[in-house]
Amino acid sequence: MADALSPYLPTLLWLVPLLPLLAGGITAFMPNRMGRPASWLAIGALLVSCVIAVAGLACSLTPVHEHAAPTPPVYTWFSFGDVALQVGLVLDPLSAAMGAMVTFVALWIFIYSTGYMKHELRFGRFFCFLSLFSGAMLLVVYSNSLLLLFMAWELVGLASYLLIGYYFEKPSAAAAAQKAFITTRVGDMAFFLGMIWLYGQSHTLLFFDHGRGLLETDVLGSLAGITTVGGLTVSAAAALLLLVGAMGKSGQVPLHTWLPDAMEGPTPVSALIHAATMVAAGVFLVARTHPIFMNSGITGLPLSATAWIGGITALYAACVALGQNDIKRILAYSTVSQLGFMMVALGTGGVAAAMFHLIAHAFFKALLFLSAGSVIHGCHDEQDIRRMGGLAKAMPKTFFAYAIGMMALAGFPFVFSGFWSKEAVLHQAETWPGGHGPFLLAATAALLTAFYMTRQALLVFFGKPRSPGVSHPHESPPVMLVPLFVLAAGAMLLALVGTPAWPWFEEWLTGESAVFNIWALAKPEALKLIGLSLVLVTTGVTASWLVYRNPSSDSRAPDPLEIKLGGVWKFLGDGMRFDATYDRCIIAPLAALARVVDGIERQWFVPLMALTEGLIKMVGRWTGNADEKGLNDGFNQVCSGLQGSANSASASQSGRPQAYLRAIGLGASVLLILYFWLIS
Amino acid sequence: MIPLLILSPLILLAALGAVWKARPVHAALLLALSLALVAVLYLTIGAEFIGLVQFMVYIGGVAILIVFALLITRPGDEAAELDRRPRSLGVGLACVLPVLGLLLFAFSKGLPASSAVEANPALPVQALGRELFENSVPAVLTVGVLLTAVLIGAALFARETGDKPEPPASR
Amino acid sequence: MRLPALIGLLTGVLTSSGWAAGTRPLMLTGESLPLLPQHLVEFVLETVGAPAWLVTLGSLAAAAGTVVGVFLSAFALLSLIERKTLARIQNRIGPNRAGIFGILQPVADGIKMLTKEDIVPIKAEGFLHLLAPILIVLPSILALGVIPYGREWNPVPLELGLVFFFATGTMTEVAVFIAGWASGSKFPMLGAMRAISQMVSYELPLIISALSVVMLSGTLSLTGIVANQAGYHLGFIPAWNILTPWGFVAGMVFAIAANAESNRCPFDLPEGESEIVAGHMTEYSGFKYALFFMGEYLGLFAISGLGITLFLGGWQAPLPGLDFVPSWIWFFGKLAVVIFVFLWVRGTFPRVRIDQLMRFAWLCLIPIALLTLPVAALWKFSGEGALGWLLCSAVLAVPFIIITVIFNRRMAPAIRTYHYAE
Amino acid sequence: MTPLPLLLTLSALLFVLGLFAVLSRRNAILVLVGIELMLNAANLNFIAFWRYGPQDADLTGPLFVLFSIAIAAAEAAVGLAIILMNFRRTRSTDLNRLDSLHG
Amino acid sequence: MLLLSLLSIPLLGAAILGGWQGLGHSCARRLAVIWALLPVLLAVVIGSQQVDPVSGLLASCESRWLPDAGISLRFAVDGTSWLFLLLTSLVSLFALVASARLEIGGRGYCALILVLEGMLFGVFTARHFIPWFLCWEMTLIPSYLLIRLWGGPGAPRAALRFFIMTLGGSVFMLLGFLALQLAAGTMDFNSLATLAANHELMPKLAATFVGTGYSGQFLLGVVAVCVFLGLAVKLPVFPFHAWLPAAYAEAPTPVTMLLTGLLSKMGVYGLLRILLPIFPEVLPGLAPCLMVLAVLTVLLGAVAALAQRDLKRILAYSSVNHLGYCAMAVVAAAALQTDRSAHAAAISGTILQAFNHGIIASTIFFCIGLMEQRSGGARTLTDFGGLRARVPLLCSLMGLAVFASLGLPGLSGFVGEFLIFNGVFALVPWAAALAVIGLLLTAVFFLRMVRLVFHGPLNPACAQWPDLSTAERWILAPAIALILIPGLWPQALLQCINADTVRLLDLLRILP
Repeated sequence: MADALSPYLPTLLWLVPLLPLLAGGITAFMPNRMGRPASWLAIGALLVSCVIAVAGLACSLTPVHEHAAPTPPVYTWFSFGDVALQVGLVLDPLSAAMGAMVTFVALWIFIYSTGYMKHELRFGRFFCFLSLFSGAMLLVVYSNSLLLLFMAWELVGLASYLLIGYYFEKPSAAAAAQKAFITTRVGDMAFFLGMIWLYGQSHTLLFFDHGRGLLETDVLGSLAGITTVGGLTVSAAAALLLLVGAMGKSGQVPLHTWLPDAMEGPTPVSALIHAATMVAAGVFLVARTHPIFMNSGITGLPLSATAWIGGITALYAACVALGQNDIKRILAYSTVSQLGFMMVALGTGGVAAAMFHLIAHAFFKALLFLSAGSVIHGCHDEQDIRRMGGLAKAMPKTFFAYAIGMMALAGFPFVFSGFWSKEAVLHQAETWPGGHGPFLLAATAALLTAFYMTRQALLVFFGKPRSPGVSHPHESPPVMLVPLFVLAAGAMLLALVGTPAWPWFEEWLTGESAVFNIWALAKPEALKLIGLSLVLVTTGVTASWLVYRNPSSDSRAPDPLEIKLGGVWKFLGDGMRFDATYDRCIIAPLAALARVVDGIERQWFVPLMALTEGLIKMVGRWTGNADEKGLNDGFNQVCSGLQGSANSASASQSGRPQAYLRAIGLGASVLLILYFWLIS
Repeated sequence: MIPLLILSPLILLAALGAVWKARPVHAALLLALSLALVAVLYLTIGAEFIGLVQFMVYIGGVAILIVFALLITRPGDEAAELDRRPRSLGVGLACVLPVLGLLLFAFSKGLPASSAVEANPALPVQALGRELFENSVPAVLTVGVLLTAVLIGAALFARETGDKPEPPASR
Repeated sequence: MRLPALIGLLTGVLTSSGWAAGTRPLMLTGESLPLLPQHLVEFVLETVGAPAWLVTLGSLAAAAGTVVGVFLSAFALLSLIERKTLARIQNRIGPNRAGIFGILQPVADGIKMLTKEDIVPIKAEGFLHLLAPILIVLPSILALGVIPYGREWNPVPLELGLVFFFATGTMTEVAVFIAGWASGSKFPMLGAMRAISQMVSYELPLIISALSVVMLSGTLSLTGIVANQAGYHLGFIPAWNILTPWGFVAGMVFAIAANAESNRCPFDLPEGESEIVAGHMTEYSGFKYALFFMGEYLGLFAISGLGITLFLGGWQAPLPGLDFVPSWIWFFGKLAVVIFVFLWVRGTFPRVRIDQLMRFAWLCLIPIALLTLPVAALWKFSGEGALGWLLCSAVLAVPFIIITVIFNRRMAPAIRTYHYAE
Repeated sequence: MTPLPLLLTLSALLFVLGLFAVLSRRNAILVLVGIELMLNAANLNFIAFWRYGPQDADLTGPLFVLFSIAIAAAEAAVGLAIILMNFRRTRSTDLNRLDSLHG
Repeated sequence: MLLLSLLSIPLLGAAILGGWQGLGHSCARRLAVIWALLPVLLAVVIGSQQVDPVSGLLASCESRWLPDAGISLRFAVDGTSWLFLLLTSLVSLFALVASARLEIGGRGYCALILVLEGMLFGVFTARHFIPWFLCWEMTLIPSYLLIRLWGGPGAPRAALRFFIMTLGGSVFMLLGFLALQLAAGTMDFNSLATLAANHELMPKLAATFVGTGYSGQFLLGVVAVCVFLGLAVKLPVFPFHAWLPAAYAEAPTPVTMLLTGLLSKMGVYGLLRILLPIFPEVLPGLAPCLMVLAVLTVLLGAVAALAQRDLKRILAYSSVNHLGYCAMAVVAAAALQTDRSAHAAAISGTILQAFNHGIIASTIFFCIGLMEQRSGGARTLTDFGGLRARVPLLCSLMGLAVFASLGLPGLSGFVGEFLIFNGVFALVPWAAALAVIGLLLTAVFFLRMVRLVFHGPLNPACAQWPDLSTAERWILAPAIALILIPGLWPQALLQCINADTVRLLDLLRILP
């Protein structure tokens, strides 16, 4: 099929983003009562997209031109003056893998949502937003133009805004949506500047354009040859700006604060957008523009910045996750942490490792969120893990799926994709020539990951129910369980393509063919890292089990760690007080500035105006008086004299129509008589 | 000839009533009667289509309109409603009689020499239609436009002037 | 047992007498059965040796007598059927005292009406007060005369039948006005005003919708219009006007306007008893009152008959093989169906408001009726086939939807708040 | 007496009656009645001349009458609308009170 | 001929409306709406004319008015003018429809709007200073009256302030052009531009005003500043924007639509058509100064909007902010750098931004008008809340316009802003880098507005609101289409102006 399709793929590829966008557009016009058809339409559109995306993946599995940059067709979107601006889509292994993942995961999340959101009033609207999101996300993935990517990027932000604010009646959800949009927009503005900078220097925004594209050797070389502010090359400066954009979208410190708040959205949204796809868009952006990062002059500043930010984020979020009690917020911080892992991989040069971790993470994190959704659904919208407990018996299928996801995330050895992807990331970081900092940060984060995931699993599924609300949980319907199993299968099977024994994924991304070599596992450096991973996981799990194996049966009892850590735990629970700091350092000054400006507007300009007004009015009154007295009175007298003489001439007219008619008739009669008298 | 001789005085009598009656509604009804009788006259002399149209338009349209207008413009008391003998009877007659004389004179002068009892064939409707819509199309169109204009004009004239307080926007 | 024998005897007498041998053979078939009185009168007069004009007059009188007789008995029957049907719709029993199933109710009503005191109010204008009921009945009877009831039963085959029909119809308005005005009272006057404005308004769509038929038939003669609807498409679909796109729309408009013209529910405002007692009939009693009713029902018959003639193929049989049944039976069968539909409508629809009534005529019916004219032309020039259906339906549908949308918006009743109902 | 002079006389008398009404009735609507009578007289002439006039079988007469009837209806509508409007303003249809044109 | 009828039709309509005594309010509004359709049609017809390959004009008309003084009534339409004409006809129609919907004004009101429309047509087509200035000043009177007579409680003061400030600016502009007339002997825009391109303007000025002892450079600079002052007040550029918030807030909503949609565009048009071609010699020197003003306009507009509580004032400041981008782009285009694509981007972006902002802002104002109508006049942020639950359609359409305004890709606001930033960044990087903060703040205050007005729990005061009626839907539908189409297919607008942009670039001698 792939071969048969490949000639049409450049055209068909447009359908992948356009179909969900179209479905979103159509469902936007459907009234609320047509929610079901809207969901079918959205799922159908996405299914077709998924088929095409998978076909595209299949096509790109057999590289036709090895080591050759793709040459996709480009289209002129608009022209200004005599300059044309071009856009296009590209299908290379990067976008093919990402696109297939996005459509596949999104498809199952859509299906899950039909069950999870069943009782919502604005059911159809939900699918409209979801479709809009998927389309925009796919446009991000397949875009061959930084501009198109940016546009889709913003649209993704809009969809995220709408979906976080899905329960807009809740002030917290509305605030979270606004926060998400604005925080990411901070990054977006940097992205925007980076983009126009690149455009101003290279006059193109296409990635691949027959040798003239941004990511191709000529342009890369010329960009790296121009030095600008601070001694950076243009490409380094632009890459840093792009990195800020990616940080905003991918929730990297310090632009991460919106992501935990975004859990105000419905759980499928958290799964799709804030775990699997949108937040990964930042990572994808860096992966996409990686050549610019690589060719940014000798300093290599963008790459090391990426690695360090990733490492710090990974550790920070893992620490904060320890202190959370909301099931979804734990997962949210874990997402931030994992995104940090991907950034570490990117910074240390491993696009393949990053992408592998991205895809694996998409599967198991979506799985985890969906399972969490199932748990929340089953516990009648309870989200606090301290109030749960013992759910393994009541919801065995959910527990099973959750366990797989949790083990994949925590990095249980060998059969879970998370283990191998994390191992690949650690491998990259460890071999990075720039230093061991990111590696150490990431390794610690891995340890903590195992710890907090085990904590969560123990508190939710084991022990006794700790609140009446969750004492009668129910298992979710099949429409919600099937997606769980599919994603669970994915989370495990993906492990097969990324092991050091058969690093197919990596080789494919870099355009080489993989060779199966079981002995690669036995190489010393591989063994070392596998061993290290094993140790980290085991330590984390064991420690957590020791701490949480006998949770208190009272939901209000303090956490065991809280007893041990005290204020630090509280500090962690508050996300290290980032929000409060931002409030104090940015928002409050801004509001004050706005008040000051407004005050100036009102206090300074207004009196000035009033003064001018008064002056002008005075002059006006003076001249007006002169007119009134001097000119008008004389004129009036002349007029009244004229009027008096005209009143006498009009008495003869009675004004009655018939009187006039009679006069006419008499006159006519006289004339007639005269006439006859004359002619006869 | 016989129907003519019967109808003519009736028509005249009805018309005279329409002109003379003091009570407006009576005058209007007598006008209707007079016009209806003219229609019957048309029927008897072979212009059936014209007769029927006359009936439809004058009885169904004009007479009803007049009567309606009379009802709408009824003053409060009965006495004011009556249109008593005009004071200017003499003037009216003075205007009218010369005209009558003139008309009769002109008819008697200008009458064609040969006027038969049954000179021309009865009115063929198909031919009339053909004449109307083939040779006189401009005229028909003009009349159509005129009637449309009249419709709009009459509606505009007759509608309540001044803005009524409109009901609050869609509730 | 007696009736066939009587008919047989008569036939025998007629065929054996001089007429059969003489001028015209009298074939007493099913088709010509209703012509029997007319023929009998002609026969008698000719036998007696009366002058030609007397024969014609007598023949016409007999024909008129037949029609009037038939429809007066139909009127009596209908007054009963209507009450029974309405009762059925409203889950009642209806008249069941006079005769079995109340079959003698019309008779009883008639006796009651005739024997009631005839009251003339002091302020009424005596002559006009008397004239009105007569003028009400007259046009209906005149109109009934020009309708072709059967292949041969065609009382007055006027070439201008349609114009004649409408011309006589206008007389009703004058009659209603006279009735309202001559009563010298408030409610009759109001009722008459309402009735006239309603009739004038609905006359327009009525005539315009009939015009499209005239346009495609090319004749004003009702006989010709019926003849034009002879034949069957595809061998079994009758070529009636109602079965064309424009004809369907025109027919619907015609039906609605006819309903309004005859002041029947849901357009029975002029005599809406909850508002203005009985409209222009308020000050009438006894036989004059009965005449009003008679006029109304005869008018209903007449206008239904016209509708059948224009749109439902007149006396044509609905299926090819059914021609052996006398054509006037088909006509009366259709009449029964149409009348039943009117009854049904009366039984199910609520009465409209006066402003709704007028808006409906001017904003909805008249535009749609006007639309049928160009569409009929389009139908003619697009070959009267599948293409015609497609084009005409499209051309009709778009304005129809627009008109109805606008109309619905204008007509949408304001949301009411029921203060005491909750 | 042939039909033509009879009809012509009839129409002349009708016309004169109408004219009289126009000149002497006070109620504006009754003036309109007069105008209708005059129009009818004219129509009658057309028909008379078409029917009993010289032998040329063209249909100008009836045609003209048709138009005339149409226009008469229009005239009545507009005339009545004007009267109505005036009535709204002055609460009267008396022509003698319509003297706002007086000098 | 076409152009002449376009110019005269609104005035004719105004005359009819003004002269028709006794026309009821609602009838007058309907008549005006129908009448306002004519200019739209005519504008479309003009747009479909063949472009003259030499002059690049779609239509033109000229009559010698005062030949002795060298004053001719020269009007001409090229692609850029046409876009502004289209915007004028559309927004005027929109404002009239809005008036009909919101039941504001009657005969005189509609006539004034039509006069305003006619004068705007004149401004956007005149090619000679005298007719241009006449029209420019004549817009003041109807807008003053509209604000004064139909505005809110503070309207008299706001209208007067608007009048005085604009008039003050115009006086400077008139003085500047009188100086040019004395020196160059012409006030024709094309002749002046040609003189400037041939570097003849400066010596002539110096020769004329030799008595002052100043150099031609300085004199031309003074003239340029005078002209800029006149334009800056209309635009408005900081610090000449003081009239704007009060005028926008106090004017009746349809008039606000006209103010923001059209009157401010006069400034943009003037910057492009007059300032840029006539003063290319002195502008680079003035550019840093003007750029500071433009960037301040952007930033202060956005910051001030943050502190507002009145919806109309928020929108007023957002207009300041958005038009600041236009000013910034024009000033950047005046900077002496020869990056042709950047210049092209800046100029195209300015025009696009002007057009799109006209549509978007008037749409938002219309929505605010609808909300005001429903709330009975209340329009501070706290008067609403949770509207999305009650009036979802109104919220989604207004939300669409708001997102277009904050430059969401796919909607019309984005392309203009992209082009502007593209051009400005290449020419004056620091300005773009600072103005980006403005973009960010735009999102902040708009989203704050969305959150407080649309989201959150439903305010009980709004619990009975009806959603958009069918008529309102049909009014908003074209506006929304005009927001969506240029966003997805900017070429639709750009193809009208590309030739003009190239022409302007050639005139300014900016080589590839």
